[in-house]
Amino acid sequence: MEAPEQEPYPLDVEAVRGDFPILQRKVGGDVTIPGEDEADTEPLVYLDNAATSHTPEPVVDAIADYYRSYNSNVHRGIHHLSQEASIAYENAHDRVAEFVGAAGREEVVFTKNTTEAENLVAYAWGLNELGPGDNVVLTEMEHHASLVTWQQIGKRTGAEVRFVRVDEDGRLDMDHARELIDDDTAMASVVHVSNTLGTVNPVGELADIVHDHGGLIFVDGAQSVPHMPVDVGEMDADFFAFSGHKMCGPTGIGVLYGKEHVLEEMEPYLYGGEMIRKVTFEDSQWEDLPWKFEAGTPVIAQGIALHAAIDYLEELGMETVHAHEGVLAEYAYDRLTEYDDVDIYGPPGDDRAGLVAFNVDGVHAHDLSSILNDHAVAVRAGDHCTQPLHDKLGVAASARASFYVYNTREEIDTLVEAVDDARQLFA
Amino acid sequence: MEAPEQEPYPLDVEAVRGDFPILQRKVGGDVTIPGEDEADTEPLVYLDNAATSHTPEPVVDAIADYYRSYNSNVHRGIHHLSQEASIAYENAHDRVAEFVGAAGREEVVFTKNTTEAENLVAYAWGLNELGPGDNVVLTEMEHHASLVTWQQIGKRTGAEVRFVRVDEDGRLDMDHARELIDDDTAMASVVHVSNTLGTVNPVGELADIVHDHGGLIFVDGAQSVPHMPVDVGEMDADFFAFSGHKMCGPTGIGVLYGKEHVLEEMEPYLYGGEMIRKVTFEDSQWEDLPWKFEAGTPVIAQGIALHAAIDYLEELGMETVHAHEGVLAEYAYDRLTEYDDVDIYGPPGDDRAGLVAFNVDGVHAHDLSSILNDHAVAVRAGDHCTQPLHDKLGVAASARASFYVYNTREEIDTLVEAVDDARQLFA
Amino acid sequence: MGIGGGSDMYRQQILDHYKNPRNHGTLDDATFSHSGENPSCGDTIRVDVRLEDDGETIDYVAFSGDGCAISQASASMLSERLRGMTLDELAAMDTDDVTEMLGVDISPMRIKCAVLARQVAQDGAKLHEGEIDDLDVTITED
Amino acid sequence: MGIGGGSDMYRQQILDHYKNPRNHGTLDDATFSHSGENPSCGDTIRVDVRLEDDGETIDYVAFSGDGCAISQASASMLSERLRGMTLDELAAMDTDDVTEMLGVDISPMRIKCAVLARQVAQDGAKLHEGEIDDLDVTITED
Ligand SMILES: Cc1ncc(COP(=O)(O)O)c(C=O)c1O
Ligand SMILES: Cc1ncc(COP(=O)(O)O)c(C=O)c1O
Repeated sequence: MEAPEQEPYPLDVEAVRGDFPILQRKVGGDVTIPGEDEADTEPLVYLDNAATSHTPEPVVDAIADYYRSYNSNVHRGIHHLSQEASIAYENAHDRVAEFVGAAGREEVVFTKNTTEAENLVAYAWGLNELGPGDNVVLTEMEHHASLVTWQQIGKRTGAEVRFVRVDEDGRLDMDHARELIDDDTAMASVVHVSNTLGTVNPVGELADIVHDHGGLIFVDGAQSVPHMPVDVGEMDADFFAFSGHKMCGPTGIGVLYGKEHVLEEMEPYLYGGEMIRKVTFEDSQWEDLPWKFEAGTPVIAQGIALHAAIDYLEELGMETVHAHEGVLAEYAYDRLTEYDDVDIYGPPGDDRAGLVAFNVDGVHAHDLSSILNDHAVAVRAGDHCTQPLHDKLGVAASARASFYVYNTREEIDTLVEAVDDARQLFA
Repeated sequence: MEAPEQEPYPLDVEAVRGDFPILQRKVGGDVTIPGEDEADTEPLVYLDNAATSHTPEPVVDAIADYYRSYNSNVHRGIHHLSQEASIAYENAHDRVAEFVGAAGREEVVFTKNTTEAENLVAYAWGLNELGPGDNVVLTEMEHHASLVTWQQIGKRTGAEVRFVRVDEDGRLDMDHARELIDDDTAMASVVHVSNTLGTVNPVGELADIVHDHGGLIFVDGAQSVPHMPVDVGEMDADFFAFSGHKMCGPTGIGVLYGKEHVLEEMEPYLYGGEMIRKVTFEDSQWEDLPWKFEAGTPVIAQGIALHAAIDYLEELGMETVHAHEGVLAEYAYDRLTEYDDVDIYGPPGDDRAGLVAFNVDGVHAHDLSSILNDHAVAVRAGDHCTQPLHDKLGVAASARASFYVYNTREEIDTLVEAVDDARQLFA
Repeated sequence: MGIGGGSDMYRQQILDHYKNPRNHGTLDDATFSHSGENPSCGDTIRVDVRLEDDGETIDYVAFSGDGCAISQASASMLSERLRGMTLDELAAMDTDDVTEMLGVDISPMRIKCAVLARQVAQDGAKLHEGEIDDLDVTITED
Repeated sequence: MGIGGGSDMYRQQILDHYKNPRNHGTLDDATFSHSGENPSCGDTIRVDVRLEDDGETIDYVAFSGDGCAISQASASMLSERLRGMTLDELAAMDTDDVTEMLGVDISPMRIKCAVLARQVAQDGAKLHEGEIDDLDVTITED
């Protein structure tokens, strides 16, 4: 088919691709134990960015540099390396605070991932504050990270868990939200951008509704922070969470933002070193924020690498990152809708985040993904940790292509050709 | 002073030092923001290994290689990179299992650090199993990671927390242990090697006592696994934990070993993706071990790097590692006991792990540490996360020199000279 | 060393069995029936087995279910393969036998799909012979 | 850019004040007294302040406590420095004033030790003037 005249990309994709050596990989042959020889075939087309993004050289360098020149435990050390590591680790909190519009490092807790951030609040706040008569409001498009967590904390505390309906277009039914959220709503946990539908939810509006009823709101930003400018103050979130590995950073780090006065009043979560001020055999007192919530040796190298990842993204500019993905998402949406037997979930192409989940009639998503992999195209197939939403959509699984700063229209063309190949194979 | 004729080191220290570029650093001038120019003065003498160890090149390379060539999310992915990353991540569990004598990967849970491992058990087992009438037995030399955790879980559940006495020589009073451990002892948490006293505790004997009374035992191996051969089966620990960053590995990973049938019966801890088998709006079912305890995107790069760290240590040989540190510990002990005004805590030089905590009469440990730092000697000063033990010793803080595979007698000489300098300054 | 999988996984035979499943349905006169699922793909398989009068030899097998091509084709092929086999021979089938039957390498992430039907048949036989009890549904594990 | 600290931290003056603390003790006729601690070093400081009749000018300061050389020397120097100052001038003292008084760069990890005495004196004055209440013990924070 003839592509329409194409506007230039919002960013210099070729230059960006140069920062990611993994994009030079060829795959598609036998899977090998990493490091052994392999029978490679085709250049990798990586469209699984919503699961994890790749890592640019400056971030890899920041990690190697840490281990090679100032690796040390932090906080408690008077010696030179420990001071350097402490300053770098604390600065990383400041950098994150600035990036998402938090007041300062006291509002920024480093966790292992988004999932742990959600559990931290569920355990440290939920177990102590929730009880029968309270309710927690989620949405039908929640990721398991919040859905399973609040479901189980609800069971333990007797709090009721409610789900805001997702409508035909994959958007939240805001009338239903206004019905569900009432004066007994102690907490709402809402995904900012759906990792399955690509929907961008009106979290600011939801925050207002929840706050009017005296509740708190936790916004799951795992799919927003990597892809668009985010300001936690503007949306008035009480808690906000995201993961380093989805935003050019390393595995093993997530961020929990919390309003200072809310975190201040919360009990600690993990107990141990670094988070205490004074310990006797009988009792303990807690450190100041954010250290009160970072027990044990923290994710030092990962925090420093996240700082480098944020520097990398801001150098590109978050508006630009967002625009680039918008171009790709719309292109992918348009190309896939050429096929009548392809079902796409979520809102239309010009009103969605940079991911497209879909199914091909008569082809199981896992078969589709295997066949795409034969074409060196990496997509995710499964329920994307939104099983109940998939149940509602009436499918066991879907395939999901998700885009990032280094993806191109040509890669989407390869995707579409491979999808077409699968259609024909199974026809 | 004249050193006695010196036996050769159990390992080739110079070759080992070549694997750690950070040991080439010079420090002692102004502290700099990492990466900026600095006025360096003397070659680093790093004796803070009990806080964190340095990272050899093969481990740094394993991390960089992961990000540059097969970075991907695991478990759920059908595509090529995800398969490679999944295999490498799962193999890392197998490697750890083999290293500490576990039956297999189902007994090996990756956490963030030792502290989280301790909390995992306290939350997932303790909150559900403990109640008034039960007791938890700790020792006076526990690290805050276990002490604060079980103290607080005790307060929440009504279980009593008891402390086995440490005697004059820094050893556990085993008669007292036999008194304290009774049929109401549901859990004992015991440090394998004290990070302050250097004592190696008879954990096998303690396990037998606890098991005779029907309780479980958690062994904190943060200071043993990096330094000596360890077999969790032989000591019959129900749980065992340690941290990657203290054993040539990265920050951001710890290991919880648990006997399969014990883990099997436990409730999950963190909720979210990867740890579920089936989710509906109403309820969830859990994945198999060990994934049931690894919610969210796991510490993939860190697990793979821990694998590389274990390979590195086993190449040296854990018996050899242990012997090398033994030589250094005894030498340091002997040299420091030359000074009447130096107090050393813990058992004698030939019966201790590779660390020496001490105080110089009339010199606060933090001043001592600052002065050692002026000589480019990195030691830890403070309470080493054993505040109650320090209270018992009657000091607010101590200085601690701790050794690893790359340390030498000459570095200990530098330490001793610097200590002497501090003595004279404050005389 | 390659671990297999990839390009060949959808050779003609697999697609043929997926599109035209053999012995698809349920048996009213089954000696035993059993169901299972593979949560990772959402595959479900039910296997109905009718034994010959010796109580050992498999006379006929039907299957039904839903899921990916690998799981459904594997069930279809197995239903043919099992006819005439004894329960002991069924019990002895391992993963290699399944991939050999499929005639293609199965990638590590899809192996659960491939072995589901065999697992269900084996568990069904064990339940029938009383070697295990109270297994409601077979769930494939790694 | 260097952040300071290091080799110079124990210049003669600091050691002298540590070994021979000035104005060490407690005042029976103090106008106000306050205590504080720096948990990171285990330092404790108590400051007793006697004001002149104008209720504004500091007449005499005594301190007592325990801890590292930096915290104790800083308290000793401060006890001299404060004589004749007004409470407003005390309130205006910042970290730079303390390091200037000490005459050495203080490394980042030791700054809490250096500012403890000043913080205790300031909080004591605020409590006395009713600007804050119910502060039991001052704890230094970053
Ligand atoms: C004996 C002991 N237990 C537990 C810990 C805690 O380890 P981490 O800080 O890695 O959680 C340490 C180290 O600080 C330790 O020495
Ligand atoms: C919307 C959303 N929330 C939460 C998560 C969980 O993130 P992590 O696995 O890093 O904890 C993800 C990613 O898997 C996600 O897409």
